[in-house]
Amino acid sequence: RDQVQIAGSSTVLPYASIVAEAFGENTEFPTPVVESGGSSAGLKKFCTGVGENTIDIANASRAIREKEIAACAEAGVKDIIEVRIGYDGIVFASQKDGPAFDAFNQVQWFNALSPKVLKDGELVDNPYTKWSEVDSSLPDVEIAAFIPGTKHGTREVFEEKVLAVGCEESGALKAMIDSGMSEDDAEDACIAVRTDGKSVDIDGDYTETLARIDSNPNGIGVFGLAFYENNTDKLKVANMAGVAPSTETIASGEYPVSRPLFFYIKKAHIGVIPGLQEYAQFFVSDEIAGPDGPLAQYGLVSDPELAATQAKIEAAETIGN
Amino acid sequence: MTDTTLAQQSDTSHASPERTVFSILEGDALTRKRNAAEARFKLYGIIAIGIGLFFLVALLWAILSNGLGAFTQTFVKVEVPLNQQQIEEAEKSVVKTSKYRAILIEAFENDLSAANISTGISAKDLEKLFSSGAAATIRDHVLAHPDSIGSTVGFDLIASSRVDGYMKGRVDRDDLAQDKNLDAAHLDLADQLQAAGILEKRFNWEFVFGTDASDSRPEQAGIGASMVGSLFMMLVVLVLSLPIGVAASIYLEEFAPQNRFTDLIEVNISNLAAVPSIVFGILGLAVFIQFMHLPQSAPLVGGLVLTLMTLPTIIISTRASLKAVPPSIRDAALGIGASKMQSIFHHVLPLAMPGILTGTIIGLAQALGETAPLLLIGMVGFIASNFPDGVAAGFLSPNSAMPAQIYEWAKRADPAFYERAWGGIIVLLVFLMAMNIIAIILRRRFERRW
Amino acid sequence: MSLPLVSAVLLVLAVAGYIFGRGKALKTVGGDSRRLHSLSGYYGWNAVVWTLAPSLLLLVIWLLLQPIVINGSVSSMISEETAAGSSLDLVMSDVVRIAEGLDLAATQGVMSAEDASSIRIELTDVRDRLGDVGVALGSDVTAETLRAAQAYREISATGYLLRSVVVIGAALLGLVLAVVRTNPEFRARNAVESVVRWILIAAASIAVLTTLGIVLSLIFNTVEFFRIYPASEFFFGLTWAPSFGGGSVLGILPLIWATLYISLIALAVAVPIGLFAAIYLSEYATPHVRAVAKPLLEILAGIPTIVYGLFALLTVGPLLMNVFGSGGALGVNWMSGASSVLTAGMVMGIMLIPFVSSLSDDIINAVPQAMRDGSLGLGATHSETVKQVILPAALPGIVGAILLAASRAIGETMIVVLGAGAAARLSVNPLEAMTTVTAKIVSQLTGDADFASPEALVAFALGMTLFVVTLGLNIIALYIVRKYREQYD
Amino acid sequence: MPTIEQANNMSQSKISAGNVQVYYGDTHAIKDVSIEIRPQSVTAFIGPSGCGKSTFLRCLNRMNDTIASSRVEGRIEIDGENIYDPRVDPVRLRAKVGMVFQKPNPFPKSIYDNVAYGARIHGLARNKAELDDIVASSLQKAGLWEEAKDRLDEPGTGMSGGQQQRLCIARAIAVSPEVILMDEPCSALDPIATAKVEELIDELRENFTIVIVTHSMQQAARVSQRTAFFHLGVLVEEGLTQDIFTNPKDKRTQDYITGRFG
Amino acid sequence: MPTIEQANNMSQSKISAGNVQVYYGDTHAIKDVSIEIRPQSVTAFIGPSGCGKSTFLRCLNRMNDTIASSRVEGRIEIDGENIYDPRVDPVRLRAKVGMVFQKPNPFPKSIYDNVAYGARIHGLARNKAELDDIVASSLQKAGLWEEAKDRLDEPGTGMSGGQQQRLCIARAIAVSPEVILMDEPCSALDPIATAKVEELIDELRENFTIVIVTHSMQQAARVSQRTAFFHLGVLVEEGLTQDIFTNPKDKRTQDYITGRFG
Ligand SMILES: Nc1ncnc2c1ncn2[C@@H]1O[C@H](COP(=O)(O)OP(=O)(O)OP(=O)(O)O)[C@@H](O)[C@H]1O
Ligand SMILES: Nc1ncnc2c1ncn2[C@@H]1O[C@H](COP(=O)(O)OP(=O)(O)OP(=O)(O)O)[C@@H](O)[C@H]1O
Ligand SMILES: [Mg+2]
Ligand SMILES: [Mg+2]
Repeated sequence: RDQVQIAGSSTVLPYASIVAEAFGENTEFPTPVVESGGSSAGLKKFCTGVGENTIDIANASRAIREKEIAACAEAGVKDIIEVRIGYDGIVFASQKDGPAFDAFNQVQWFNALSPKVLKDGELVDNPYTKWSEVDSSLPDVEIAAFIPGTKHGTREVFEEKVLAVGCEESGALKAMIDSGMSEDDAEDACIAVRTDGKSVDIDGDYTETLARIDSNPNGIGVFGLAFYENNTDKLKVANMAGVAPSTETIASGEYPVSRPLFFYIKKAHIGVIPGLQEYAQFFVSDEIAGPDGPLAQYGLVSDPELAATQAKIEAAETIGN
Repeated sequence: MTDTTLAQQSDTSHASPERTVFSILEGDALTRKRNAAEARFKLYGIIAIGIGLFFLVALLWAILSNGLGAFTQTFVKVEVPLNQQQIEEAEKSVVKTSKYRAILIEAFENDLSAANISTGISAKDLEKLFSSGAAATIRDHVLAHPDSIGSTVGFDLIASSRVDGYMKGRVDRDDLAQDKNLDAAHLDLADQLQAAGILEKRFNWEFVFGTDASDSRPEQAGIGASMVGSLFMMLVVLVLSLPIGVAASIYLEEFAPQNRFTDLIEVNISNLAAVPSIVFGILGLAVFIQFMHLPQSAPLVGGLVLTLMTLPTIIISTRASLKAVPPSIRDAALGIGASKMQSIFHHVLPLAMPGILTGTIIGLAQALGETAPLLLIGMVGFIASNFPDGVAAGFLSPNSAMPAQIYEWAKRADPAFYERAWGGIIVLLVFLMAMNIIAIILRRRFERRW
Repeated sequence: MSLPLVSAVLLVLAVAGYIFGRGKALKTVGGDSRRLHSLSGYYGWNAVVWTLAPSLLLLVIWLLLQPIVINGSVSSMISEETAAGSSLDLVMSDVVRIAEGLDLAATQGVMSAEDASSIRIELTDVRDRLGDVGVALGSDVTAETLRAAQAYREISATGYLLRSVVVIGAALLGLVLAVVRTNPEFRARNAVESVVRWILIAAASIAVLTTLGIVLSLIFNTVEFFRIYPASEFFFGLTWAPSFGGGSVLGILPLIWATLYISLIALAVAVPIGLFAAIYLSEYATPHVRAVAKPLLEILAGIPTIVYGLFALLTVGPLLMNVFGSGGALGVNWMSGASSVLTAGMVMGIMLIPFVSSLSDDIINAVPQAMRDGSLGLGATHSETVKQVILPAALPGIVGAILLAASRAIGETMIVVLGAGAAARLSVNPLEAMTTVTAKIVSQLTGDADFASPEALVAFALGMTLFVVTLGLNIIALYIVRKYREQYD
Repeated sequence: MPTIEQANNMSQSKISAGNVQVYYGDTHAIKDVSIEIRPQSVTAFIGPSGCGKSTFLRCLNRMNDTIASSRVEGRIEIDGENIYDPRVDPVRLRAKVGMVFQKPNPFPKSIYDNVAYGARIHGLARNKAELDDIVASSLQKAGLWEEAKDRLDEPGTGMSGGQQQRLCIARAIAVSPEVILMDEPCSALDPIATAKVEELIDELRENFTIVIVTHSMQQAARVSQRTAFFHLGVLVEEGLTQDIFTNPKDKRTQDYITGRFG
Repeated sequence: MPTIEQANNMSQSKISAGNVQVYYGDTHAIKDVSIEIRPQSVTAFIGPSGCGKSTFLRCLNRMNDTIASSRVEGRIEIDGENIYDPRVDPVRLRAKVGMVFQKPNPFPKSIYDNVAYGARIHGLARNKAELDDIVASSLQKAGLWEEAKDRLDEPGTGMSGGQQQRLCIARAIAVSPEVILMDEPCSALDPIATAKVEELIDELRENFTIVIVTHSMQQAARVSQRTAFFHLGVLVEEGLTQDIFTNPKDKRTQDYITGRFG
């Protein structure tokens, strides 16, 4: 095998492909192969073992889990280098010419989507059918939210950083605990989503969300920042908690909804698979992953601690060491 | 007997009540009803075909109207002086192409002033007119022709996707209000460039024969490499699934003893047809890659997986057509001392051929358009970045396939990829029809009622 | 000798076998082929079989064993420390790559053959020199791996030589044996046909092996899933609500229900249209219309499903919304979003039309003309003939076609994801969004969940369950066909 | 309801064919045949194999329409109505002019359904009992009742050759057409079964018009009132059966019936 | 090359069947039939329709194997070899024991290919010219040459019923088997064609063993040396043809041949 083989998250795929292409253009090594298929499948492939017929790098839109590390180790993949490449901002956008969805906060989202909300100090079944009922500052249109399906890592971020926060801030969490729920149950209840069709899960990709918003003027969808930036002709984005999403606000941590993106390298393959180390170094070099590099240009929020990551790769520092 | 007896008999016949001599020109109520039913039945058939063709036209129209744009592309002519020193410097940096880009912009600014076009656009923003792959085009030329260093070379460089979209009417000035990739000023420049003949739109062979490009340069993406991937996969599928499918059907239909076990096999095969294609991907990953150590992302593996997936379709249709061959044909052959094998291969199989070919057409169409199993064996993603350099490499080196490529494009953020996805579908359908044409012609030759 | 060369030699031997086998047979009867038991060609083929079968078998075994044997002897040369750094497997692949590089260098003339086998790490930069011939190495070559690579080359060279000798020897032996055994009484046709029969059996067993492979590739993860998730909740649960943080509820019933529901709607669209189209094409249409319309309809089966999905999402869904949605033509509010079971089912039905129409058309066409004549001669109309004589006679094939369509409907994802939505729901309203088992298998497999969690493993359990359910449906279908089958002629 | 014109015709001819030509592709299978077939009588077509008997017979109820390559020219009238008139409904024609084919072609259905088929589509039975009657009497007339009565539910294709032939006869008479065309109805029958069918033909003659193709001169002589002799697609001679057999006008006819042919 | 044992047998019997039983599912179609068939002679099977003639005939070259529901018990030997022995290759058997079926079943191929097929698969012709010879002579013997010689490339299925029957006869004799089983070979033939086929049978008898099923007593009397009379699956009587016809031992035989049956 001549080329580096990579698999994993489809969120990381665009960045990986940009790097792979540039890597192929700028070095003697052949262009790496970047498969998509999701973080789960990528890591699973990654953890089948070491050897030529296994992949070298797994892309993931979340950090690897303890259980996965254990499974990896069991299959002989013991030394894994974790590389954080930057952040993915998650934005809320609606049809460009649609209703004026300009600013949201977590409480509004929670109240719009949760099956149980706090109304007049009591927990009731969600009575809202229009955004204006949730908050008078919002447009007077039917709630039609297109949120990532449960397969997406983005859903987790959405639940944690929007719904859970909204739950707590609206006081619903407290009310639930007060009503006798255990803390765990209450937290689970906080991130539940109503099932009466106001909120639609999207198992496909952002293009599907876009298509759905195209055919539903009142729709509001959850997108990645990069996706939004490429489709500003159709979408307009809303502020969240008073902050407009941009690479700067996300990098600075002002914008609340974002997540880190990673890739994982099999240390055992370094030195055996030609170009593997070079690819990793190339990826995190300032020219590529820095704030002025093509990745940021495309929409990746570059990691402020890029230098540390570069050092880590240089030293081949593995997880747990 | 004589005519007289005949005449007598005709009398008695008139007496008999059931003997109503009816006219064949005018129907009675029942016949009218039956004829109406007949007409309705025929009409249903026409309607059914009409519905099918209507949807075909609707789908094809959608495909063509969305996808034809992918076949044209905007190019910008630039005269680039290849300066030895600049190039040496560029070759030293990590990301060499970014340095070439600077060379390009410098040259382009010169061209602009030569053409008397003045813009207020900064050098950095001027870059956005070009595909980010433009610099690589220059570098590739330099690497391929080192002797051209020192001279000035004219390049036809691909314009960026938004400029291209503007030329095709996909992008207008309003759309760019929020866009960070391009401004309205760029579009003004593009208009001027077009007037000056520096920028032009023409047929995009690169799309048909090129390779995939990363998310940031839709304008450079082509379906060629994945077409080659599909071609090699289909070769595997055709070469394996047709003979194996027909052989299996012959065994099951003609030789296998009729017992519980063969019933089990029969049910098994129709059940395989219902197995979701992604499960075949799971199987392929486990068996071909993890167990047999075949390479990842290879068309060979893809072909094998698709073969397994296509087999049930071919087997089911072949068995159905074998069943439909009248037994008297088999008897006739056996009766003059043909072996069972001979009677089947010489007589039954030719008669079953139309059905077999139909199964093949449908099975291959399905295999050609399938993405899900490819996802698991690593043929979906950013893969087809190079053409295989030989037949063996065609089977073994990583490649994508057309449906996977289309699926990938359809997911990508830049709307220019959406157009490419539809364009890819057009290519896929043309490929499909080219593939089927032989089978269709063959099938017509074998079709005959006896 | 390289593999292609050996294959070429085998091929030549096979051709020779054919010529000699046939020639010998003809010679023994003085050229009077009538005195042979079988056609002379069968003697030739018999020799071919004898030449190829054992030698190819040997070759395959050799191909499988040689790497193992060589790896075994070479890997003993690699010290503990080197192996401990990564894994033996990886070191070995490095060794193989170096060996291949040396081979390449030797054939390209960059290195002399002696150089390649005696070159020392101390004297040259091997990585560089191999890089020159286009073999990229991940790291610098150590003395140890270089020695191992050279040993590898030596052993494989002997191995290849031996392999050629053995394989070609076997082929020759088989050839000679076959030719010697050739005599007029020898039942060459039976011999060849029994080989063909074995080939047929092998082909049929591939289908069985595939099933076995599917079951095996699903079973471990399924079992794993049931270890961490209660089976009763999976099989009888009425809710499907996976969640990342754990605490997922994974009841399959809503998925199974929607799968059957969507497939039924799809068949309700595809079967009548397809069947009527088939009848029209085979019974009424002129040959010209048929020659054009049939392949055209077949294009429907070749349009990628993503197009159908978008068609459902962007065209059919909104259309249905305009009829059944709030403010729609009917003034009812039965539909809350463009995605629904009906949307997906209808679009899927369109896709399946050719599955029913083309195959049924072939089968109907194969019904002998005498059947039609018999019925028409009794004064039946064409449609009566079709309904009462031809369709029953063609039933097994038509059921096969419908089963194929149904199978396709069950296995379809893209149309479901885009047309029917992603929410699992138990409802009888066809205007509600639901999702199918297959769609969920794909989404759980390609998701971002922890691969050892029930949310990811459930895909395998879903696959397994679907497999069993469709097996049941197929058994029922088989039973029905058996019951109503009518054999003509 | 027979019109006066039809009633007139009836005493003259049921079927009247004029200058009929039939082509199979380029082959000219029937050459300029004109014939009048009398009602309530049996007409036998005889002639060497391949002379066009079946072809001409199939023209009479337009069964030739089903052979793509065949083309019929000329005039064929039944009860004074041109059957190739575009207004004619071949279905009605065939209900009126039934046919027994040369090769027995039972449907892949039960014996009962084979016979009941025609009666069902023409709505001849008001209820199950009537249908049973029709089936039973048809099978009886065709001499198959004894062999078939215990196996009415078994497939008709699982019968012996002669049984299949009688089944096809039963099937044809079950719809009680006005004209019955029989293409060698007794070729696979033993003498006794043949005698039964001949009896049946004689019985049917009282009400129906029958055309029968046969190779057996004896049979032609036994059952037919008129005989037509075909040769190489040409109708050589037609007349009263006894005249044809005792006093043929044409040399070819004479040669044929005396077995001196060819 | 006949061995001494075979030569011995030849004078006795070519085919010897003992206690043969045939079942179709539950139907007992052939009941305990034992018969010896002499070489170089013609044996005729007669009997009413449905009595089991075809069934028994099909046992003799194991064509019954192809009917799933049928089951054969008992012993059938050809040249002293049990044909139901598992070691027997039915293909060789059928090449040796050819068959003409009751319903003509030409292949949907050209006339030439229909006849040439058997010769091809048995390697009877060394070259095209020989094959042409075989085809021509077979068609001539079957009396089809005149009609077929100009249309050898046309499909065999586009022939008249009688032509198809002769085509099937030609196809069977083209293989030159040792035994020929003919199931009503003349049923669709006119007298002249019948005479030709009978002549052929007489000619073939010199070298081959022939079994023929017929419904025509006259034919049986004309061509056969021995006759077997079947009734309801039972072999009622077997003997020299003239004995059977002039002096039948069994009442049933007598009734049948005098036409008083049933
Ligand atoms: N395939 C079959 N399945 C079931 N029964 C059958 C089958 N073939 C024949 N029979 C029955 O077996 C009996 C003997 O049939 P066979 O064909 O041997 O008669 P036959 O003597 O040849 O009559 P014919 O002169 O009419 O051809 C008949 O009752 C027939 O119905
Ligand atoms: N479908 C066909 N296509 C082409 N030629 C045909 C077709 N059917 C019959 N023929 C030819 O037409 C001529 C007359 O055939 P037809 O079947 O009418 O003969 P027939 O008198 O019925 O003979 P037989 O007594 O043998 O049944 C024959 O030469 C025959 O080969
Ligand atoms: Mg005829
Ligand atoms: Mg019979």
